[in-house]
Amino acid sequence: MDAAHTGAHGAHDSAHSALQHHFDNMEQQREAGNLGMWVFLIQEVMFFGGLFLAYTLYRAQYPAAFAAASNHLNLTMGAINTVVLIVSSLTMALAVFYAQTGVRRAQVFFIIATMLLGTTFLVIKAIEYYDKYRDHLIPAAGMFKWEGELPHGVAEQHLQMFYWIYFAMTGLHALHMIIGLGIMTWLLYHAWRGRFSPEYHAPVEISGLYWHFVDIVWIFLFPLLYLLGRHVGGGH
Amino acid sequence: MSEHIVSRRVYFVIFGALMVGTLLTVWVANKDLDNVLFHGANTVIALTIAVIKATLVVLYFMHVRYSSRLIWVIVVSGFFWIGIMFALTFSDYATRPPLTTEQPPARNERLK
Amino acid sequence: MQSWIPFPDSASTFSGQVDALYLFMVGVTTFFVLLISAVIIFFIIRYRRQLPFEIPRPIAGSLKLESLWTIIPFIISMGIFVWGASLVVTQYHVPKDALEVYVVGKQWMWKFQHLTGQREINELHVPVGRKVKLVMTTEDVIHSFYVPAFRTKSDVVPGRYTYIWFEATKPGRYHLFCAEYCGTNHSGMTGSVVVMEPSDYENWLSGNANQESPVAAGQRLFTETLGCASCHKEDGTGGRGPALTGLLGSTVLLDGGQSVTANEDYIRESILNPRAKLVRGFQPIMPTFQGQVSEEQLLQLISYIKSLSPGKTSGIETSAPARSNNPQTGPATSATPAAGPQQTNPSGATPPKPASSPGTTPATRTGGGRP
Amino acid sequence: MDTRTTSAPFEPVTPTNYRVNYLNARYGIASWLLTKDHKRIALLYLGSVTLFFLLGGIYAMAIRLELLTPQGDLVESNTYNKVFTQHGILMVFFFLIPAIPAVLGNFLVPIMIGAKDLAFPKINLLSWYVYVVGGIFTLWALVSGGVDTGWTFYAPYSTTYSNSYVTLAGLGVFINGFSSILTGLNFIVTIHTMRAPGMTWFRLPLFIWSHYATSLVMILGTPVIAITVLLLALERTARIGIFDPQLGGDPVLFQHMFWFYSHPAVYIMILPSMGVISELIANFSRKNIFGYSFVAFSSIAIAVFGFLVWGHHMFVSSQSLYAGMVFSFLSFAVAIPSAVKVFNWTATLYQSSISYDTPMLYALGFIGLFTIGGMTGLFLAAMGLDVHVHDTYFVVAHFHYVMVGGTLMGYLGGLHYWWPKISGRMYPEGWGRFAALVVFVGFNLTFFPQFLLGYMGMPRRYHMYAPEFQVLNVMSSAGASILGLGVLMPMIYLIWSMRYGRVAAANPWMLPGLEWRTASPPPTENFEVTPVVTWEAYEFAPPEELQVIGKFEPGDRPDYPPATV
Ligand code: HEA
Ligand code: HEA
Ligand code: CUA
Ligand SMILES: [Cu+2]
Repeated sequence: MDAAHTGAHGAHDSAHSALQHHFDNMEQQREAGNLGMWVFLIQEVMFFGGLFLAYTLYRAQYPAAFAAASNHLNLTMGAINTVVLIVSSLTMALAVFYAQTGVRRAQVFFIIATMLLGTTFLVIKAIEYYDKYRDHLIPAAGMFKWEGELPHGVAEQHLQMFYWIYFAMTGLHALHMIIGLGIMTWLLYHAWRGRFSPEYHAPVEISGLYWHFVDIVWIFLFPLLYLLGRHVGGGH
Repeated sequence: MSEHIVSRRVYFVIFGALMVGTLLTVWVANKDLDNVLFHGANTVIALTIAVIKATLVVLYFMHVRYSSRLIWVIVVSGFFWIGIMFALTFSDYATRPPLTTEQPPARNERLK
Repeated sequence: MQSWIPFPDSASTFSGQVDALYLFMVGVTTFFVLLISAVIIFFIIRYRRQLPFEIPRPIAGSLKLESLWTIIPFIISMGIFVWGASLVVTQYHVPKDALEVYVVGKQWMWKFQHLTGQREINELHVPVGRKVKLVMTTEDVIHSFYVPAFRTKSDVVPGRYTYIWFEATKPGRYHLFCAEYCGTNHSGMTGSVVVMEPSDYENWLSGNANQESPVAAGQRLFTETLGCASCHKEDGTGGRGPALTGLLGSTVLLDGGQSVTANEDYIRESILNPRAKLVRGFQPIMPTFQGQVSEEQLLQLISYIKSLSPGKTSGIETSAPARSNNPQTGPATSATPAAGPQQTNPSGATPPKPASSPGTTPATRTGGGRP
Repeated sequence: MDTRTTSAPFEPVTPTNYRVNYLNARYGIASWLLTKDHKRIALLYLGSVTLFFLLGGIYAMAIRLELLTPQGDLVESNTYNKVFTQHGILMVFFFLIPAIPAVLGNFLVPIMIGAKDLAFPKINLLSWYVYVVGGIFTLWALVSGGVDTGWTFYAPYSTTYSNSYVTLAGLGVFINGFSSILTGLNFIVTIHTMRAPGMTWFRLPLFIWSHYATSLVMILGTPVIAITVLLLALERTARIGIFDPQLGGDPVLFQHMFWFYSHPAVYIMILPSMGVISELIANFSRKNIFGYSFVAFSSIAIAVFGFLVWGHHMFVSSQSLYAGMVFSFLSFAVAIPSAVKVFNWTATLYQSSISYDTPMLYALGFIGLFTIGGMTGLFLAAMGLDVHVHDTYFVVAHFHYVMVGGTLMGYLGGLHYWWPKISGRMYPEGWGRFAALVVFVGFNLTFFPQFLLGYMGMPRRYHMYAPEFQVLNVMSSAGASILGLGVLMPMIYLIWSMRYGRVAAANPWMLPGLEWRTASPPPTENFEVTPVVTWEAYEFAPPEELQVIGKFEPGDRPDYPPATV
């Protein structure tokens, strides 16, 4: 990573059309992009971290309410979405692989597959949101109403709080998915036009990092929101 | 410094492991392990599986296993900082006079 | 009040100790500032530039010096740390035998109630030489109870109790400020603490004696206004609801297997959000009183319930960490509805009042479900 | 004295105004608003932070005017509350945090490491736009009626009780946060990947080290304030949330999350300034920094340990006493690296060759005032004392000593020092020294009395106060007017000098840093050829040896450098 030796003399590849003027060579440019994305992802970790902190605090304070509210989520849909996202991570990884090896058709195919899976995720999420709307579980003043009896030791406002955190977390996650789809569209366009090659494919790689990160967030959200407390309530 | 191309086989193996992890975590979530193992076992297991899955994604899908030390440092520091945030915040909440304990009460004759 | 060196009155047992640390710090600061300034001034005169482009001999550094000025400040600062930390224990460790006064902050006034019934607004009368403990909360936003002459302050936080104490050493009238920004009239949320000789204080008490004491007021609320007695019995021996005699400071076994130490915060929560911690063996039949009792009435109820536990003070001695609701159990595993063995329940009757849902009464701004 | 004029005999570079440089390479509004040149973006930032500083300064003047008398007679209390809130928000988020990194850092980081630009020029421009949008939201909140929560936005006042434009202002802060994040990201990547050949880590100027440390804090801290104010704004709108106890929430959690960022943020404010001071001390005494690696690593130590102390703002907030002790202990620990820096700067002066140019005056002022400010930070970190002085004017005095006496001094010093590079003109030295003196005197007169006020017990954020506090308040207000004049002067003469100042040489101070080895002002790509670094940081050399890299001929190659609009 030391740039001190990457020097001014980009030699052969400094002529690559994708080289930006302020970089010396493609290697430096790729490294900068990669590093930049990682630093950005660390920023994202801290961003979600604040929410995880709030979640942890209140789950510890209101365990019964959180278990009850969590059991009200649709486990099947959550699990399907987890699978969908993991598959999309695989297709993304393969898209990177075919960009690295320079196979245009496979690249395009896997980018499209990733996008379709991402869209599927969002559609399922939207259905879940709609269900919550129908069940009056939208956490906003005047919209939240817990139907049926309140479980033992549970106050309604703590159920609300679970849903507040649920919507904040999954909403921000979905927003990241949507941004990811935007990036994918851009990638698709360039992959389609054969822009990426074994020499130049940093954008695919970097977008891959982003996509996998969004997957990782979900890998944590799924058990935290859907699973913890299942064993005591057993669904609804 | 030039990049390492991860083979497709590795991707599929990791993918398989992630799917197994997902099935496992769902399956185990419905078992009541509080009485089988220890209190809170479900939480611990669910989070352990999640951490393993995330680690696999980071190491292989995100190529960190093959990346420079700098990237390792960045990844580790991200989680370390989250750790700071949790540890010090809970150093407050956890040291407020505890109310709830798992021990049987010292006296509960009041209950009669 | 004003001497030529601006310095605040010193009127509590620990105000002198705070001043001592302060003056010590002033000394350390002055020492370092003078030292550094003197050295710098000497250098800039001695080594002022003589020729336009002279190049002084480079000096790389010195490990010895670096260690010296790492270790010395570290030792000094650790000394200050220990001093400051031990001082705060004095300030915040509430002694057991203190005279209790209830304080409720509210935009923008301070309301006080003495155990003997006297109520005051923005003025607090206390005897000299007696330890006084304040049990404080607020009806709305965070305020901060600050008496500069006593060198103590604590935020008052909605939804929980905080405690401070002091022992005044000099009769007089001292500023009381609200130190935490709380809105429009924050700077007007001031008052005074009047420290009186014991005899004057007795006079003052008897001159204002015809007010109902918080215990009596609490009892009235308990038996008449709110109807608590219908389940807990008038003397608090319990019925459909758990017994309240001897409650304070005891350990309560909860439905679900945990247990809690009953302190003011616990009682407060049980009134406002009775479902949050259900005593083992009882049905969740108690309605919430959120929105029906004010913070002051809560304090009165608490003092009545306390009076059912003779010889007990609150279970808490230090003030700052006086936050109670902190189950340290793993998430989701405690408070399991089906977990604990159900004990017989004297009566499974339905609640006397329909449970109004908490959190839907923001207009009344009376505290809320405790965090 | 005349060493800085173009008439210096060995000056290898001809006057700038003949040549194509980053300022005259392109003309027109679009060439500025769409520029990807880090130097132009730095100037865009310079303009905007100055604007916010003036606005914040006007609020400061309003505060001081109101506090001339104990009665609340100038403005009514709601107005006063808005005035200090907006003063705090503008000064912290829109002036001090971006001031040094986004202006001086943006301009100098690439040049000092021998790069052509930051790693991501478009993101750099984006960060400015994000900043502007955040600023517009905040200004929108101000003109709609203002915000009155204090810059700390404490819940539940902010979520439930305030009737002012909290949501808008919160969004402004939220958006502005991303500008910081993007700047930090750019710096980290640039410093890692874009150093010129031979520019090893330990040849980096300390300015770069401190910007690196700052960037770490920006990346790791800023997202937390973003999510916090976002949750706050949403809670205010939806009336459901996690901070208001009425809703089952915990106001202390808000404080934890707020200070998790906002304490490290004070190091975002001071670290870049410390970097500037390291440059000034070394260069104006023509001496390498004493204990270079200690100064370098103390920046990193401050950045890292700075994340462990936030609870010292919450000693009386009902935080647990034990947590308070941990935070207090760590606060003392984090003071040590700052002390190390102060001692190393002082030691650098030993057997050096000190000039009394304006930047050096600011640097010396910085050391004294920062020491006072930092030491009073230790008063606050001592729990028993903080119980008494928390939320009094003692705190106000402490943070103005570090922020104004520290950071603002460093910023002004740096601005003067690099002004010839930035503008191609010298500032008027006599005025410069005079203004530095006025600022120093005015500053101390303004804020020293506030320590006394604070210990006497005057709470902060008070619109009216007890009459016995008046004398000191009048002194403070008098000082503030002197201080106001002092900071106004540079604004005037620097602008004046852009047109009428003496033309600056490439290396007016005869210094070895890379930024002095290119033209003043530099060309768009900073250097004609990529420099190869063969010297250590602060390796002073006779003027003949300080060659400017590349050849710049008057009127030559008008098409150079290539267009990078
Ligand atoms: C640039 C900004 C900046 C900087 C650098 C600092 C630096 C420090 N601050 Fe400050 N602080 C603020 C900005 C800053 N602060 C602000 C804005 C607030 C108020 C926020 C609000 O409530 O609105 C605040 C509030 C604040 C508080 C809370 C007060 C309260 O509300 O009750 C505390 C408490 O511990 C504190 C401590 C410290 C300490 C220990 C340092 C240390 O880092 C200082 C270290 C420096 C030195 C120690 C000086 C150099 C040392 C020597 C010359 C040698 C001698 C040394 C020893 C003997 C150890 N600060
Ligand atoms: C970077 C940060 C920064 C800076 C530079 C300043 C600068 C100044 N600040 Fe402060 N201040 C804060 C950050 C800062 N401040 C913060 C965070 C708070 C806490 C807010 C809160 O409690 O929420 C605060 C609070 C605060 C208070 C306490 C208010 C209260 O608690 O009631 C006071 C009181 O004296 C004050 C005064 C000043 C003064 C006199 C200056 C002077 O240094 C300003 C000098 C500059 C100028 C005067 C500008 C020059 C312009 C003119 C003279 C006008 C010219 C007119 C035109 C161009 C049209 N500030
Ligand atoms: Cu109440 Cu300020
Ligand atoms: Cu701090």
